[in-house]
Amino acid sequence: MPSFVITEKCDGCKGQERTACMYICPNDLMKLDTDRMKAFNQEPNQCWECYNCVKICPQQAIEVRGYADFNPLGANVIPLRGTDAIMWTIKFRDGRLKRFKFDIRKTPEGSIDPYGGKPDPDYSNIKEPGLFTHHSRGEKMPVPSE
Amino acid sequence: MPSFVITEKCDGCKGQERTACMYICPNDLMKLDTDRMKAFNQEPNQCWECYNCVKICPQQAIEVRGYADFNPLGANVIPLRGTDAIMWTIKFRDGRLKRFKFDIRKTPEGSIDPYGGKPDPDYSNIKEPGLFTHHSRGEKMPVPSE
Amino acid sequence: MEKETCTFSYCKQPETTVVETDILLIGGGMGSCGAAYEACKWATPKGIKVTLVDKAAIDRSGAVAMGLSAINTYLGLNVGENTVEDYVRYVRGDLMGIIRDDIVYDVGRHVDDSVYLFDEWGLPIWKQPGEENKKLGEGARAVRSGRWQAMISGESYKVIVAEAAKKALEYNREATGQQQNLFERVFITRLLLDEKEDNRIAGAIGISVRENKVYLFKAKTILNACGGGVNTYRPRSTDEGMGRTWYPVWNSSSTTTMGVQVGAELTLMENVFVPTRFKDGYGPVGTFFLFLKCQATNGLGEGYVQNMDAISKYKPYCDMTPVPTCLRNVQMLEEMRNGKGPIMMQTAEPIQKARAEDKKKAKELEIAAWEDFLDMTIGQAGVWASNNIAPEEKPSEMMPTEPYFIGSHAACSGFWVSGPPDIAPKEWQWGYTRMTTVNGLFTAADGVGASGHKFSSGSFTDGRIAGKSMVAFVLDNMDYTPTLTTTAEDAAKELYLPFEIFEKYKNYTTAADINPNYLRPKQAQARLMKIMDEYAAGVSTWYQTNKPMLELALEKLQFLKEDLSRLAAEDLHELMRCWEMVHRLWTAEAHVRHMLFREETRYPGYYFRADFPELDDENWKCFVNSKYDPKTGKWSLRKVPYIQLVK
Amino acid sequence: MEKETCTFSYCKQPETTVVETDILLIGGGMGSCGAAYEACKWATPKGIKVTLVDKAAIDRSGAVAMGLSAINTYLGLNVGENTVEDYVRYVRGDLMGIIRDDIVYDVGRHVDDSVYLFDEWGLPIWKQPGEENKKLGEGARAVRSGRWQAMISGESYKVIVAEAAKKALEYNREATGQQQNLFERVFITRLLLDEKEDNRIAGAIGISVRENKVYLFKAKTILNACGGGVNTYRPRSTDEGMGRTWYPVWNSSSTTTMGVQVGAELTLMENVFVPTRFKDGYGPVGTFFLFLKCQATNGLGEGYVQNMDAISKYKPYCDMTPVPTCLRNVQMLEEMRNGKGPIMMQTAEPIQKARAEDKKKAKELEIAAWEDFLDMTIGQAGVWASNNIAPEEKPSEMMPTEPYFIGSHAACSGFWVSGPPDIAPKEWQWGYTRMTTVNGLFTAADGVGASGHKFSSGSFTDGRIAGKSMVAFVLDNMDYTPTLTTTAEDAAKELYLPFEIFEKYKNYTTAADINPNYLRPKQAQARLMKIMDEYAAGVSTWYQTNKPMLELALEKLQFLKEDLSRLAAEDLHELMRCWEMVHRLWTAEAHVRHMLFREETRYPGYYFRADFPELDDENWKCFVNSKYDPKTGKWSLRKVPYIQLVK
Ligand SMILES: Cc1cc2c(cc1C)N(S(=O)(=O)O)[C@@H]1C(=O)NC(=O)N=C1N2C[C@H](O)[C@H](O)[C@H](O)COP(=O)(O)OP(=O)(O)OC[C@H]1O[C@@H](n2cnc3c(N)ncnc32)[C@H](O)[C@@H]1O
Ligand SMILES: Cc1cc2c(cc1C)N(S(=O)(=O)O)[C@@H]1C(=O)NC(=O)N=C1N2C[C@H](O)[C@H](O)[C@H](O)COP(=O)(O)OP(=O)(O)OC[C@H]1O[C@@H](n2cnc3c(N)ncnc32)[C@H](O)[C@@H]1O
Ligand SMILES: Nc1ncnc2c1ncn2[C@@H]1O[C@H](COP(=O)(O)O)[C@@H](O)[C@H]1O
Ligand SMILES: Nc1ncnc2c1ncn2[C@@H]1O[C@H](COP(=O)(O)O)[C@@H](O)[C@H]1O
Ligand SMILES: Nc1ncnc2c1ncn2[C@@H]1O[C@H](COP(=O)(O)O)[C@@H](O)[C@H]1O
Ligand code: SF4
Ligand code: SF4
Ligand code: SF4
Ligand code: SF4
Ligand code: NA
Repeated sequence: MPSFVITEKCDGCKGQERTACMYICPNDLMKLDTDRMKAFNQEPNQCWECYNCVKICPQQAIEVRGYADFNPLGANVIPLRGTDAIMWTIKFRDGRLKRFKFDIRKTPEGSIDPYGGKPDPDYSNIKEPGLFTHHSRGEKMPVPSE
Repeated sequence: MPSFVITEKCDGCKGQERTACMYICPNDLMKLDTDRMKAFNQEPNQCWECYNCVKICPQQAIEVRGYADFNPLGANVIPLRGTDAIMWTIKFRDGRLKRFKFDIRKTPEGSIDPYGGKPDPDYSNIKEPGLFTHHSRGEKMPVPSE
Repeated sequence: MEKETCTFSYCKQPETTVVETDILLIGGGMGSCGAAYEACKWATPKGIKVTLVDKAAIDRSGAVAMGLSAINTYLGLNVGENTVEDYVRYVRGDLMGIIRDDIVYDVGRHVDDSVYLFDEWGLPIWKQPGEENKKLGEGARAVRSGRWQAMISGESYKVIVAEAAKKALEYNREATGQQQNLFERVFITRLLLDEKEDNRIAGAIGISVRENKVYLFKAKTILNACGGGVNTYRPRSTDEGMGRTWYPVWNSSSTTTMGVQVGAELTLMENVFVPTRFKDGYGPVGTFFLFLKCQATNGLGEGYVQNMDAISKYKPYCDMTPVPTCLRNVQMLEEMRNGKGPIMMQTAEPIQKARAEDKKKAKELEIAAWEDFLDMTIGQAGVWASNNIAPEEKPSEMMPTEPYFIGSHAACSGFWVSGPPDIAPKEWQWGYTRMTTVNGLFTAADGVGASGHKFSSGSFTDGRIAGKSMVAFVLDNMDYTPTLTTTAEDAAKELYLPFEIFEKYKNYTTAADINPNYLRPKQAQARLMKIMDEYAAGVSTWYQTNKPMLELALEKLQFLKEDLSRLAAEDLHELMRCWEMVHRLWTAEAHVRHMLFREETRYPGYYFRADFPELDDENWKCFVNSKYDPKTGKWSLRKVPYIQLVK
Repeated sequence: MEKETCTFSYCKQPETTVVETDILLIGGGMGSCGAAYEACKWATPKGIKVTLVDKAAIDRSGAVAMGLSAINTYLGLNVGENTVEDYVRYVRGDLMGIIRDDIVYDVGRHVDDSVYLFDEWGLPIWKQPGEENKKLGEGARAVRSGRWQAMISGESYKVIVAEAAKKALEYNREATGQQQNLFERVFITRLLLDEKEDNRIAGAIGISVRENKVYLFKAKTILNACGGGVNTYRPRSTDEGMGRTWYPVWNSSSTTTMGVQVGAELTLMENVFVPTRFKDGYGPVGTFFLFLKCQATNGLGEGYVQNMDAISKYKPYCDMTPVPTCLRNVQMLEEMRNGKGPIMMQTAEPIQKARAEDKKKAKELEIAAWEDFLDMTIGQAGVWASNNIAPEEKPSEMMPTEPYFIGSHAACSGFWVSGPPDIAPKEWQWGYTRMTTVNGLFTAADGVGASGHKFSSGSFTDGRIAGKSMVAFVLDNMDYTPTLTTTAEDAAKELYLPFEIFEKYKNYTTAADINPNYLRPKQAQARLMKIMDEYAAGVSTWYQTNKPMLELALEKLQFLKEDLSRLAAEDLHELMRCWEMVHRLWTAEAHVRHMLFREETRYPGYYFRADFPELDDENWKCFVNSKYDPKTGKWSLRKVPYIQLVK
């Protein structure tokens, strides 16, 4: 299911230096055609269908069409990712529709305070087992029982 | 071993309507880029390496480089086809050279007179076994022996 | 998805041309060239028009485009080397007992004459020492590799044959006053039945691959001789190297599909060909086994060909001499499956042995090895050169290929045709020899089923026999005028649909290759190849399949067939690829249906029905015939008894 | 062919940037994010600089880019669900008896804490009814699919983990006054040893994938955590669908190759991973087996998993519960080899059964089935939709995949690292835990050998352990200053060679793809995949190989290695692909050497040494370690005894 960009919808992320789809693709596939200011998948056969470009595109300009090697035409799988949940609409080849909604996170985006409420490390433990959180809980790390 | 065209050597068959390589390719692969007046192989993965474009090119502008799927670089196999024989020069990856010359035909090109010296068919034989040449030799066609 | 139609709202409308002829020869390969040669001779004095259409240029079209290094069917009857009966027994044994004895006999009794012609025309056929300047027709003896094979220097084989065919056509054109009777670069997509008369051929439609032009041919009789089928199964090299198939990559199953679509009956369509070839380059092995007399070994250096255990259950065929080609595959596959690969052709041994005895002879063998490839599989010479392999030093790996459809080599899928009147049993004749079950539709060479081992010479001969038979047909049908079921304008709409679809949708996405509205032919091809490879006994299952897998294949082929109505083409070249895809798909379907029907393993080494692993002469020593009914869209399959004519 | 060098005569010279840091984390996946999180905490108060480089954007880089639908390693120690010893026994059984007990134990005793963190950060981990609002760290119990697996709604798993890692890095950057300590879209090509001191890591070089810029990093210690290896073996879908691998297509064996090239010792590199997956879409099966409790059947509808005959010779491992993953493959392959495919996951049964009892439960199962894919293998949902498959109605086909390299799933290739000081036997420790045999070079997650079944949570944890260990290393090496063996300018010449070659030769031919002077990375990849597939136990031989085949593989890999000096790149994206190819090739070579060395079949179902088909505990219940010596260019391999720490 390589991603594709719907020409009419893509606005090239309004001429920003990096488009959202280029920013996110783990495999560096999305490329901006700067003449047309439209993005495209430059290497479809290396697309993992991870849908990250689809989910991130502010214009909902990206969809995916099943890998031609084994997917008959006519179906699609379309996400709408919000801040705490994702909605999926699945259209079968025969027209049937399925919809699903799943949690994606339980905290607001950007709210993670990674060391919040955790004490400083105790350097006397640095060559001992246990991570700083274990030590801070005073947890003793087990060793294999005989 | 898809064929490739050496840019400097190809003269687009001097602007003739059909280039020699387009004319001959059994798989319709050679195409003339009319902007540059240079030919190219438009579908290398459907090239059978039949060498017909190579043999016919008046500029010797076409060579073949081993299919990337399984041929290490550095070798080549180059023909020079005359009217009655073909010469092959084979360079190994390690630089060794081999040369061969083989007959290609024993009559001048264009000299075949297909019905020359053969009598007209005898229509009374049209539903009998035997071709017109058999009949003309008066050959009786065998049937399976009991 | 909605059905698309072409109204030329998006793509340009092509010119249309209607060509009227009497005898239409489709394809310009060995079969058709033979037909042109023979038919023009008989037709011309009677004013019968002969027309040939080829998707390529006949000088270098078809399987012999690159040349060949042997004529594999030459009996040498005039010098008493063989009998026709021996030939029939050889072919039958190699093809596991089921052939059309009548047709194979017919090829055998006619074939030598064609080889005489090649000799006359200048093909360098190797003669026995001292007989170099004598013609075969005058009793010269050929240099043999095997019993049936004659060595040649065949780089220009097709050029020579085409020259003769073109001259024959030109003779006919001039005499009958046609404007043009050789159409190159015209791809025929579909045959047309007569509108008024049931089951009668009337014409064909096709596209020019060079200009925006659609052709409609009307003819009293048609020869459907477009060669075999390649690119149906996933090949062993899957990227750039996928072009390097053994049988030519451009043989796209046109013969089978075009005949099937008008209702012609097929036979033995379950039989596919899996030749053993040099690995990667797919160089043929015959010359190495027969002429150089090389040993083939497994990974342990053992000569596995001697291992009869692997095939002893396939009686009586395993006891034939030579061992049937498919069973030789079984011996090889047995090693590979047991992890005893790689399989090696020991090319160095015979050359080194000759060196010790006779330096000149050794050099000759070395040169013959190279010539074998340079005459017909140049890529294999490239594999040697790029891997620093000199045959006198190092062995070369072998491998069974992906499956192909071919009716003229050690395989025999094709149409069920009327046999030669003087010898065919009455069940096997309904008029004109080489006529299919559709009135007026003939086939030859790769197109004729149950008659393998014709090879190049037999294919040409088969075409000649068909060509003559077609003239007889026309003479009997002089007042027939074809009425077509389509007009040139409707044909244009049908054939240009992939252009219309491409133009309509191409801008919907930013990259023309990935578009939910259409399939490009290359993508359809990948899908077909994967289905066939994985479910229908391709290389990925070591040629195994079974009922549930074949049923899944049919289901998936059905989806693909539906999706082919969404093929898209950007230019004429791709438009041809679209229609080739359609041809490949229908042939694939026919093959799957046949494999499903035959509940035994008749051709082990070509394919295995894992759920019926035995060869079952009692129930299945018979033809399997199938027919697609163009009116109902339904397939029917049946058993047809084998009749033995030659003891 | 002549050796090419880059003198920027044809291509543009890039900018160069030198970055000095203390701790360099290469890769931004689960391992590195864990390392960043833990290291920044320990490093920052001491003024130690931490820098992370990722070829992608860490929000969505690596194996968890798409999300995951389960945390596969969670012991639940605080609620008494398991013991660490049980975990070690499970992992060891699954990995056929040979693991680093010390490291696996170490992962097991630390891992739960990381899952607590994910829970705190907002990852939706399914809790037992009534405990939805309680944290795992406070004693809530997770919804289990299997004994070790916790169900999650993990679409944003990586986004969440990356947010924490980025904040940790930012905390370090601000405190230590670095300008930038997170480099995204920088691909590291090669590690650098110290010029003065033997066997000590000193830096790394790489390219920006966004601008013409080459990076040179200097560091006191480096974490090499670039994940596993995909695209080494030919995949089952070979055209457009080749992107749909199970493990991510962008994991390009950087970890292994970069470590190997500087002389780090590998272990169990013969172990590859062949997971059983849903056919074509490669959806994972765990949730279906464990949570939905589906049956898997062969083509005859038989539950072949019960067939212990196929694996009974692999004692004692065949008697483990659960049956080791590789042996489950054997059971499946046995069916397929015997022509009893297709293998089907019977998804409808459990849903239909639930329907009869409890409609709500049935709906939940159906939804869980879809969520499993939509959370981590969306393409499989697409396969269902395009084939009109609803899991409650129809079964789905399964298939073993092409082989991958991964050290964190049911597989364990990777580096030989120093173990945890308190439990590792002295042979297995030489300083800092997770340090490779190169001084200062650490690895984690997929990079650590002989310790599979870490999965996402264990990988993150492993990274944390390594991160902490690296801080200890830096504290002990405060006055060490790296001296590099290359300059930024020379690095630019080295890394931009593919640009120079492309620009130099591109106009030689009329089509940039076919040029005798260079190879494009896609072409090199096809060649590598074919070699590995055909000779090194890929899918085309049903995962079989033997000595002569492996030797041929090495010969062919050697030619390819030479040819990689002719890689050509047109743009930055392709330049990255060139270096990925180099990474894949060396890893492939290491793997082949290991398979050749281990003369037994230790991991049947992952690969079979057909010439040593037995599992041979007497001679081979040991690690196989290998080392490439960067000074001599020679490989050496050795056996290392297994030491059992957990009964
Ligand atoms: C490819 C190949 C073939 C052979 C061999 C090696 C190799 C590498 N070997 S060895 O292995 O044993 O070495 C042989 C050998 O040495 N000796 C021998 O006698 N025969 C060998 N063959 C077999 C013969 O070549 C074969 O039996 C005949 O050529 C078959 O003749 P025919 O059935 O006519 O097929 P064709 O391929 O020649 O011609 C097909 C024509 O149809 C055209 N065409 C196809 N579709 C069309 C369409 N839709 N519309 C219009 N035209 C459309 C083609 O362009 C072509 O003109
Ligand atoms: C792909 C995948 C993975 C899993 C699963 C399903 C699927 C479909 N399943 S299930 O099947 O069981 O269902 C799991 C599951 O449900 N639960 C679970 O806990 N783990 C599962 N995994 C396994 C885990 O994901 C895996 O164990 C860890 O992610 C491994 O972590 P790590 O070793 O850090 O690798 P990574 O892929 O996350 O990160 C690699 C990073 O390196 C970067 N990189 C690579 N090369 C680089 C270079 N040369 N220069 C710079 N950067 C460079 C990458 O960009 C990335 O950041
Ligand atoms: N990069 C290369 N390109 C082409 N041929 C090579 C290359 N490197 C080595 N060879 C050839 O491969 C063979 C083995 O090389 P070597 O291992 O260098 O002895 C020799 O014939 C070399 O000429
Ligand atoms: N091992 C063999 N024994 C007998 N005939 C063979 C053998 N190999 C090839 N042939 C025949 O040699 C000719 C060319 O074969 P090939 O090169 O395999 O296409 C055909 O007639 C084959 O049937
Ligand atoms: N049949 C099975 N029996 C036991 N564990 C399994 C089975 N299938 C998968 N697993 C485990 O479930 C988790 C996910 O597996 P997978 O989906 O195959 O990656 C891993 O921990 C596997 O080891
Ligand atoms: S993210 Fe969307 S709008 Fe932005 S460039 Fe990509 S496709 Fe276009
Ligand atoms: S689906 Fe994933 S791999 Fe494919 S282009 Fe989008 S982000 Fe890249
Ligand atoms: S035949 Fe030669 S010169 Fe003519 S167009 Fe082709 S490549 Fe150019
Ligand atoms: S080598 Fe043959 S198939 Fe390839 S382009 Fe030339 S003529 Fe066409
Ligand atoms: Na989930």
